[in-house]
Amino acid sequence: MQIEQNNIQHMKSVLEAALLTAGEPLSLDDLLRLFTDRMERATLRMLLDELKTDWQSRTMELVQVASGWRFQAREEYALYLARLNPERPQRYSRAAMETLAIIAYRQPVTRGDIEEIRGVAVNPNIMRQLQERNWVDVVGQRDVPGRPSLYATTRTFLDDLNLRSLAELPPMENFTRAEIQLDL
Amino acid sequence: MQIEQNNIQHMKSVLEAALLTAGEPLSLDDLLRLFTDRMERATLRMLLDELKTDWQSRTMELVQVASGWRFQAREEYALYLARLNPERPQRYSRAAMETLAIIAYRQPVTRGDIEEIRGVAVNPNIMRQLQERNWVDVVGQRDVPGRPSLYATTRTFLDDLNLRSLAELPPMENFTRAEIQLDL
Amino acid sequence: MQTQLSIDARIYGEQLDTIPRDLYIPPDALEVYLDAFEGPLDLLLYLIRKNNLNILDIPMAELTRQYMNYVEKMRAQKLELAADYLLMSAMLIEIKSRMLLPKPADIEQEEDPRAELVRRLMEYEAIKLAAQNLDAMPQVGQEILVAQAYYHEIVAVQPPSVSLEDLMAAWQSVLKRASHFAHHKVSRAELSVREHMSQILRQLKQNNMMEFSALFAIETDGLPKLVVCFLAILELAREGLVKITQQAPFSPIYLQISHAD
Repeated sequence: MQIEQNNIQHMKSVLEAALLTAGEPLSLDDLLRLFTDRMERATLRMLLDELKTDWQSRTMELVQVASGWRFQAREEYALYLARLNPERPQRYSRAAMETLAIIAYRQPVTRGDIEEIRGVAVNPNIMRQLQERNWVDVVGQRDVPGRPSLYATTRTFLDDLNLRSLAELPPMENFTRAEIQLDL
Repeated sequence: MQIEQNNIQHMKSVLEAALLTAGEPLSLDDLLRLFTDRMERATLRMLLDELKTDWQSRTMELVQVASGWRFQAREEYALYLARLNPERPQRYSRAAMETLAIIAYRQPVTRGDIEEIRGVAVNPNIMRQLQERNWVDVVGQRDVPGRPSLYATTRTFLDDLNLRSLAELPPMENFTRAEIQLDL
Repeated sequence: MQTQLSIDARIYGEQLDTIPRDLYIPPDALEVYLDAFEGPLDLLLYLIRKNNLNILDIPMAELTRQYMNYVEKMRAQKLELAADYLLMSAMLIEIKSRMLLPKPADIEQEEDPRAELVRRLMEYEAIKLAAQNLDAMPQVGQEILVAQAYYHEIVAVQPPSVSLEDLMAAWQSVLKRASHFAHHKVSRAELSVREHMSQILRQLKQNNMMEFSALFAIETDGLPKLVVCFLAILELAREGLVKITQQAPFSPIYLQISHAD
């Protein structure tokens, strides 16, 4: 019994060491590779849950995002940590964010679809920017003349926004509609 | 007093969050920037020492390197973490493969034999590589001036290639007799 | 709800941070405002919001007048940027004129000419809000910092894998090359003989001197293997790798590795 307990503690430590050093989410498959002995996925999940609880009131939190698990600093430290890198990468332009929103909420879409919704031509730099960040990629071609590329968001996009799936995106609001309701 | 204690704990947490997420060592100057209130370097050092003690028997250790402070996984976890990034298997060079083939088919052979057959000098690294893998070893010396070592393949070599004996190696006659005049 | 526009612009050294209340735009500032809008739909939404127009019952004449007024000023200033805006002008004028046509009595349920425009405006506004929401979310590298402590990287050494085909190919290329050296002899001894040569050498290395009969496992090895073993000893002797000695006839035969002395 004592041995079993030690063993669990040791496995948790191995997981902690891996997740604190990874710098990116680790999938269950990644984590299983840490142990040469066969481990059930259920056991691994249990260990991760325990580890999450162990860190409950500490500086990091263990979170699950689209491509796996990672430790990240609790939000309350963000303000301090921002002081270390005053020159952070700038946030995207409105045009880029609108393009991204269309791809995220209406995927898969072509450039034509994006232009139709925004009413202006798509700046190729924006598409390049989003693809270089690995937030957006081409998932196929629409079967129409010219076979335009279909764009979709990636797992990295979900990871970087702290999401496990697209379903966790904030729901689309329609201010206009809401407002109109009041008039009736 | 209570407040002071809380304050110290909080500053340590900020340091911990910064050091765990930095990805590179942070200098004392970096760390001082975390706090808008003036902080003495002596205070900072004291906090770092305390933080180091807090982590004493945990997965990471806080160490000071040339460019500053960093958390690093304790040595005992290195072996586990290595499993996350298995190197892609390398390939033997053509020279190494030919050397191995000569030793397998013509054993026991000296380096001189190998050089004569290949027409070029044997790179000592290749012999070391094959011996370190325990695929080749020295089985004797030839009774000529210089007493050169005689090399042969080992049991491990057969095991690793899933052979019971050398006789199970593909016979060279199958594909060479026609094209090569063997000088018997 | 007033549309939020973020502008970083200076005119005559003065920071501009709001859109002017009316539609009069100083000519020098036009470019700035042009940049502030993401296109004709954005501009139309701004006009609708600013004038508190009901999007489901847009007064086309008024909206078109205000829009054209704006676009005319843009045209005077920066023609090439106005293409998307001009297309919208044409659409607005078309809708307006369709609304002016008397409705034929026999067609009752004709769709409102504004429907498509309204649909597009609503879709665009929804996306615009979604973009703002996305932008407000914490992002990795901004508000989210992922743990990435240092670790001593051990590369798990994985030796190259070698298949029989690899080995065969290497041997084949050796033989091909060897055939170019006319003086070289590649003899074709049986592989199992060569293997036994190695094995016998290994044994002799360990034991220094062995009795001839000790090299044969007469009980366990079959005849073919015994023959191979014998051939290996002969070949070892021929190549001068072992020395075979016998003190007197019928006395034990001994093998030892050849020594120079």
